[in-house]
Amino acid sequence: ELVIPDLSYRTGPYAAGGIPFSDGYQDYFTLLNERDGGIGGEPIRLIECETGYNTEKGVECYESTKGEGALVYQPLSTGITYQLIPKTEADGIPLHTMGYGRTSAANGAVFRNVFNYPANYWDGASVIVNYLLEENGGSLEGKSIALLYHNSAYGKEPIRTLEALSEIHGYDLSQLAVDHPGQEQKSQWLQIRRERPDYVVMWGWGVMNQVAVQEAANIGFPMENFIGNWWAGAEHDVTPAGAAADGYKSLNMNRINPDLPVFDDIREHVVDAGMAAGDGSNVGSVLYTRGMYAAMLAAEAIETAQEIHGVSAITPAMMRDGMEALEVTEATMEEWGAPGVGPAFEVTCADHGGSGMGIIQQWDAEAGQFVALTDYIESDSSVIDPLVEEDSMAYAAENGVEPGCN
Amino acid sequence: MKDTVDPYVTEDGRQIGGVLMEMKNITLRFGGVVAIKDISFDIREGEVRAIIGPNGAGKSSMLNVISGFYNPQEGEVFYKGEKRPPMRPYQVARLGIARTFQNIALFDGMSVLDNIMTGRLNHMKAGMWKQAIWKGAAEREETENREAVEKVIDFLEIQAIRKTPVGRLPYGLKKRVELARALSAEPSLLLLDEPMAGMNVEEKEDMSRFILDVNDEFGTTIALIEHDMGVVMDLSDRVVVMDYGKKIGDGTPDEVRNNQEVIDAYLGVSHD
Amino acid sequence: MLYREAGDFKTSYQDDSQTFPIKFDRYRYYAVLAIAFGVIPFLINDYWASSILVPFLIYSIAAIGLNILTGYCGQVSLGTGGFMAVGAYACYKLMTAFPDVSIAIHVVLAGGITALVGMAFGLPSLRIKGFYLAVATLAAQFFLVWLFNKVSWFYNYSASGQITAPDRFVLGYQVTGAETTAVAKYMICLVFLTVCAVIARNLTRGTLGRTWMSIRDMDIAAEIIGVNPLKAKLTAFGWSSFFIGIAGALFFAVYLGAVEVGEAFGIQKSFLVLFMIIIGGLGSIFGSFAGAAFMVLLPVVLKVIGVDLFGFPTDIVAHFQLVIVGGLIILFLVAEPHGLAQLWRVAKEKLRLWPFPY
Amino acid sequence: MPTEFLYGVEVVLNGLMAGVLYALVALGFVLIFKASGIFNYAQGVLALFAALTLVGIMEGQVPFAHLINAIFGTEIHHFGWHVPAVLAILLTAAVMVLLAWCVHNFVFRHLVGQEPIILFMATIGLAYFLEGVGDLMWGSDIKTLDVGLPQGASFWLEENTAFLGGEDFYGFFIDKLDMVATLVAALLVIALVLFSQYTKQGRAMRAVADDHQAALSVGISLNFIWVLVWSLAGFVALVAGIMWGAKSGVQFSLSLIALKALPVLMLGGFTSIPGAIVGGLIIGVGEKLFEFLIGAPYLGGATENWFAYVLALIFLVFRPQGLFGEKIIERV
Amino acid sequence: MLDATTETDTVLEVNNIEVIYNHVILVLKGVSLSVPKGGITALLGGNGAGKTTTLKAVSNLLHSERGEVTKGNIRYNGERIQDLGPEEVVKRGVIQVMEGRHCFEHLTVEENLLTGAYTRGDGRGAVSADLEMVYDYFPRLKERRGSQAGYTSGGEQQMVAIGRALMSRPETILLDEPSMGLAPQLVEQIFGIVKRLNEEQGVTFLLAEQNTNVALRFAHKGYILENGRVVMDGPAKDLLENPDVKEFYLGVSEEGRRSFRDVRSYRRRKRWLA
Ligand SMILES: Nc1ncnc2c1ncn2[C@@H]1O[C@H](COP(=O)(O)OP(=O)(O)OP(=O)(O)O)[C@@H](O)[C@H]1O
Ligand SMILES: Nc1ncnc2c1ncn2[C@@H]1O[C@H](COP(=O)(O)OP(=O)(O)OP(=O)(O)O)[C@@H](O)[C@H]1O
Ligand SMILES: [Mg+2]
Ligand SMILES: [Mg+2]
Repeated sequence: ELVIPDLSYRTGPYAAGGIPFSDGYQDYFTLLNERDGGIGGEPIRLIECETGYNTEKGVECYESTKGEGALVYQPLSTGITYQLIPKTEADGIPLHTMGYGRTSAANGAVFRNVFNYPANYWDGASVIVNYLLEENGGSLEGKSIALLYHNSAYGKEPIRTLEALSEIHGYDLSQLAVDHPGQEQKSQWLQIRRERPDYVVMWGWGVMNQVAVQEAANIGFPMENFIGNWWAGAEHDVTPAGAAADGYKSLNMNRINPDLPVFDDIREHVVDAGMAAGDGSNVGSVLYTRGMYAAMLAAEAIETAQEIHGVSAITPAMMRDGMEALEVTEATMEEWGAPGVGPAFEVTCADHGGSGMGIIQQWDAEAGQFVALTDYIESDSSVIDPLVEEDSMAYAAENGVEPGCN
Repeated sequence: MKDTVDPYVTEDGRQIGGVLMEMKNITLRFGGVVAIKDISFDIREGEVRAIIGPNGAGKSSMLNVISGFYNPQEGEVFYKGEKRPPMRPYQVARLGIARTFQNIALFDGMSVLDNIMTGRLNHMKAGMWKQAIWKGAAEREETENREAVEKVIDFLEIQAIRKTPVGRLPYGLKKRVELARALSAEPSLLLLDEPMAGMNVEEKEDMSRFILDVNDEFGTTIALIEHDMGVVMDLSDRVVVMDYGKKIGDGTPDEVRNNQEVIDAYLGVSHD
Repeated sequence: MLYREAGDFKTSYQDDSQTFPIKFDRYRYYAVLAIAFGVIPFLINDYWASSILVPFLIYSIAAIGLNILTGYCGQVSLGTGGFMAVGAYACYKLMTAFPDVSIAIHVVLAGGITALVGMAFGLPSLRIKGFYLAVATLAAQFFLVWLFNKVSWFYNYSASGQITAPDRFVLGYQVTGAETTAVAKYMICLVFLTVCAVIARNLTRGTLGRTWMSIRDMDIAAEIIGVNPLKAKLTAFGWSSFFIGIAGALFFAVYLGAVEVGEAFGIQKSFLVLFMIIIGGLGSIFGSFAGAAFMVLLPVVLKVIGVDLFGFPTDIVAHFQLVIVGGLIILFLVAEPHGLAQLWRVAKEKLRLWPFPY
Repeated sequence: MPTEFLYGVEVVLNGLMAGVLYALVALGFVLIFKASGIFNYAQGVLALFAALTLVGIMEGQVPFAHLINAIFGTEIHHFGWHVPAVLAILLTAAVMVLLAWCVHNFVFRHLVGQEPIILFMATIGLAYFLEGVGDLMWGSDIKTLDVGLPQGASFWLEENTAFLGGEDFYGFFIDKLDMVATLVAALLVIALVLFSQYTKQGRAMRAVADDHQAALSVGISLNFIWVLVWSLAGFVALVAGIMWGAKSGVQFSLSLIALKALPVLMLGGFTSIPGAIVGGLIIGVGEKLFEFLIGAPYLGGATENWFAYVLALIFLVFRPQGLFGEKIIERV
Repeated sequence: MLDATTETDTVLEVNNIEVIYNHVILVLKGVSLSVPKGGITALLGGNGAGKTTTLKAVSNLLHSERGEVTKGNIRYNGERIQDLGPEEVVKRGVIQVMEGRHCFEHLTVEENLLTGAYTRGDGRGAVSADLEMVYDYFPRLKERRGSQAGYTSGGEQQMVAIGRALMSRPETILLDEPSMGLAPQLVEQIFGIVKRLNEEQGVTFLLAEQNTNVALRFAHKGYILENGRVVMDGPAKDLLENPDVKEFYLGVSEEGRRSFRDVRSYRRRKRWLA
């Protein structure tokens, strides 16, 4: 039996994002159970635990499920991640924080049990800048970028990277903080209207995203110059603004394609069988796809672990090994029934961070879906790697971790 | 009044001393309302001084001026021969002036005992840290003061309700607890605002007894507002009569009783 | 007569003013202490420590703190979260600045710093009363959270803005950091709670407590009787914040280990602690415990019943949890507005009279 | 004219509009506080609930669909009809009245005469309860609310003021939705003031606020008055829910707007209906201007949350009952 | 006006009621009263005897104080009223003037009076006529009609409370300690008004009072309550003559009124408490 806890949040201020992700995560495992009888013949047991995006509840969920033999945690909240990093290190259970959490955990030599592939926030920021470079013929000299961010640890993540990059590429960076929850952004948008930056980059979450898109439309900011990060680029972020949101762009770590073959399988084996975690209406949406992608990566890691250790009922420690040896290629994704859903990448002990690539997608209001604009764009590792190194070493020093791979 | 400051002994043998408190030309206004208009009077050590007058005359306001709750716009207050600067009420309390209230102002959430113990606040000196540790200084002090309070409790015959929350007490007992609270401060001047309102004769007699005993045994000076003329006439040494903020009479009960202005404004019929 | 008071005579005022004047209560109190110190440490595991006991102990401290301010002194505060944050950040700064000093001292100092901050924010209480004050304390809540978020000095310029508790030891046992055992966490919180509760009890039964209560019940009368309102309110704010600061420090260092201010010490926390004292009973130390226990246990119990027992989908359970918690709060208030402590008191009163109805 | 100044003016204008939106929420608080001394923390959730219900009705959603499906294994979600906005608003108003009745009869009726803090607590309980019920009933995903209110900048204004600042100035920006909100709020306030000052029910409402017992003793039916004010507050919440919901979609965070209304209340006074508006305007302008002049340039921004409270706090120190609040009668 | 000697209809009947507060505190231990129509009935007794509780039981205001009638019944004009809401009781013509005035502090004097007319449905004209009538009885109120009741003096507040009750055009007024804290002249005046209302408009009064002297002078019938029980009742005249009443409630002994100064020399106990 393979125990997979799902720390979801279907209530509270971020429920709209939590529901599709969790649905996708669960439905894929259910699919594996229903269609393939589990992984490597071993059935999967899902334990859902509601966190409400609340750190303390997250800890409670962790404590109550870890005893069941949980293989990997996907806490889906930066706050909970920070709680769990030391705990999972101590308990030897791997933690997968996909595109969130502690960015410098990409350094597997320090964070042995934490994985944040396929990309992290700093990658994300860099991908956006690279995309803009491309748009502007390779130079951002004299351009101005405003960063609109959620005034929290999460929102502040890209600042360092963007600052470092601004020195290289010569753009002007201005920062606009929005306090939680972010219902009122008049000041910020008046300022944007006044300063007329060429681009607005948004690190938002929850209601902040919807309001920002609405306000951008209100002041007539060109949507195609407004780019959100991957937690600010789901359907529910743009639909409240209606047609005005057309053209809004966002980063993504995986590709949206409603026609992936795996969706047909899910509809057939899971949704129609009445086994879906949600009502099935989310299948194919941005966050559903991401949740499913996360599940695919986990399943793949399980398989890898099973191969390495030669047993089907793996332990968390084996799971860790599987994750560290994970290799995702176009062919693997084909196998999942999700060709091209993510970048191809390899995990190593030194690098838990994946390829660091991302795509830019754009909202098509009429069709009601996000459309990929680009292929996977690389991030600027010359800038990011030193940052990761610096931060992770600081952590290692503070917590007496001896960095190294064995 | 100025010339009669010599101490004297009353008929029933109580010692009346010099002027303890003197109010000079007090005027108090609330916006447009003039609650007290240029009133002067004094209170002598050891006497029972009554303030009477129709409702709204400004009696309670006068007590409030004495206890520092209102600061008069004009006039001066002399206490123990010295001019008293404008003070916060708690500073006034430290001068040894305690009082009861017209609309009972007990601390409803506390027991009778605790209520009375609050009266001894200014006698308790143990610092915060000592209290936090409790054992030692704080405990000793608590016990000492508790003894003092128990004396008052015995004196006012409220032993039985010591631990009851005051909220549940009937009106008359509340008044008594209020008196106990004031007494436990061992004040030199005690201000009573209608201590007997809402009591029947029996209870008024009890209350009178307490007031007289306090006055007698501890030599506490008492200023008293009361509407029951019987009580006022029987208990007080001198009476001030107020009407619409003005003073219309001042003197011994007999003098006041026969003052025509007082009869018209307040008594209605002459009481005997 | 299951519960006896008669025949339990006191011969001195000292005896009379002790915490548990009735023998039966006193024994029960010793029994609870014995179990807490002597039995639970041997039974505890990670789950019980992290999900129930440690939060319960820490919240009890916070609830005692808030109860001093709100329950005893009558000043409703919604700034608890902010003050807990002060405790947490003070502790963090102290821990990192003076790594050689014992964390126990840091926690106490953190409480002291919080007390100062609390007193500063308590100043307006001299003029502002009731709900106006409650809302005004939100200024503290929002300002403090903003401050800790904004000024990177507070989180030692860490990139993430999170603060993480380094490993620290007390008497050779690790009490913070990932490797801390459940027992160590539990014990350090228990010790702090016990001390705090005793101090709180001492303060509230003596002069200071009466001063506070008099301000609560009728501030004007209190002032006329000789209570200096500024001093009374500031001491209440100070002591209350002291306990809350300690709770915040433990919450960060021992319980969570890492926090981000907005998430861990947001306004929800302020409400949660307020909940505890009201459900438990305003102006009652016992009530603080009861309320904390109730609010910590209830969600867990509901979750266990809903998800594990009946197997409902977690979101439905979570929604029902809201409905039930809300409903229970209302039900409780309707049944006994003065909290669990009062319920307990009435029960005792009935027991005392039992089997006679009145 | 210097453009910097014009931007300042623009900020003020927008602050005024934002203030009106805050005031809309604050109004609901005031109504209930005035009539029952209840500090209704649930006002924000009430707005959320109203907006959810409105959307649910408009879209023909089946209430409790998720729950029903989970229990009976069915797959029902929609009735398959769409209700026109006006009708849906009326229906929602009716639901709010029903809710008011329930709230009173199941909760506050049993808490008559309790201390304010207990009542406050009960409203927090109510907030949880309603939040849970709202989620169970309509689901916790984000919903789009479109009752046909205009949105976006008023281009007319923008074009006609553009000449003021020459090259650099686009003209004043004002959101049309905000203008509508202002109008609606003004009407609401006038109606409510007239109601409370000049009608028998209004007078009874104020009497109840002063002294429950005495109100009972003269035969005022507390039940009726309280159901009335809760209904009114529910209606105000519905209006607030529509305005805010149109901006950000209908979702949980809508309930947090209560927090924006609190400093407004403090400033305006808990008991004054005009105070809610004036307080709202002051807070709106104050926080926007502070962010514009000091917050963003010097303090790193996001000062709005606390600034409103600090402003209100400073204000209160000088006027403890708020700008228009009833004077606190202190007598012994 | 009622002649104390003639038998008249009983309008309000209280039969053997028990009242418990907070589920534990038993306050009334079987109180029975019968209040004759058109009369003034005085309810006398010391502090905490249960007078207020009795009145509140009748007007059904106990509920909001966490008190309840657990035994016995209360009938008004033969109808059982203890299960009605307080406003229903008011509609039936029974209104209570509460102890301690209970004015609406933030309302003006006039608004206070107008709230009294809340239950009436007979139009503005009638209400303003009654307002004039109240001002007629209490000219002082007319002077202060515009000021907030919270700032009026105790006597004025008492007048407001009574005036407010009158505005509901009651048949029966339950008056709780109207004389408390009032100047002698005003007490006379208020009792004078009570008498006038009783005589001119036939209003029935049930009057809880400490001031036995005045109460019995104006009342037709009296009940004496001690410790939650009726210990004595009868026509007011008889009570006035009763030596115990004289001794304990009027403060007169054989030699005339005792001086309050003399009380220190003796303490007596009531015979029925022995
Ligand atoms: N805080 C205040 N603000 C405004 N007016 C006040 C205030 N306190 C008292 N007054 C007014 O001052 C006048 C005198 O009031 P005060 O309470 O002193 O009367 P009193 O003589 O004690 O009457 P009573 O016998 O009824 O208690 C009254 O008209 C009252 O309305
Ligand atoms: N809300 C309450 N809760 C508990 N006990 C109460 C409550 N109200 C009154 N009592 C108790 O009931 C008893 C009778 O009170 P009540 O007020 O009826 O007396 P009363 O005769 O009106 O006295 P007074 O002349 O002082 O007004 C008192 O002992 C009082 O302590
Ligand atoms: Mg007075
Ligand atoms: Mg009474």
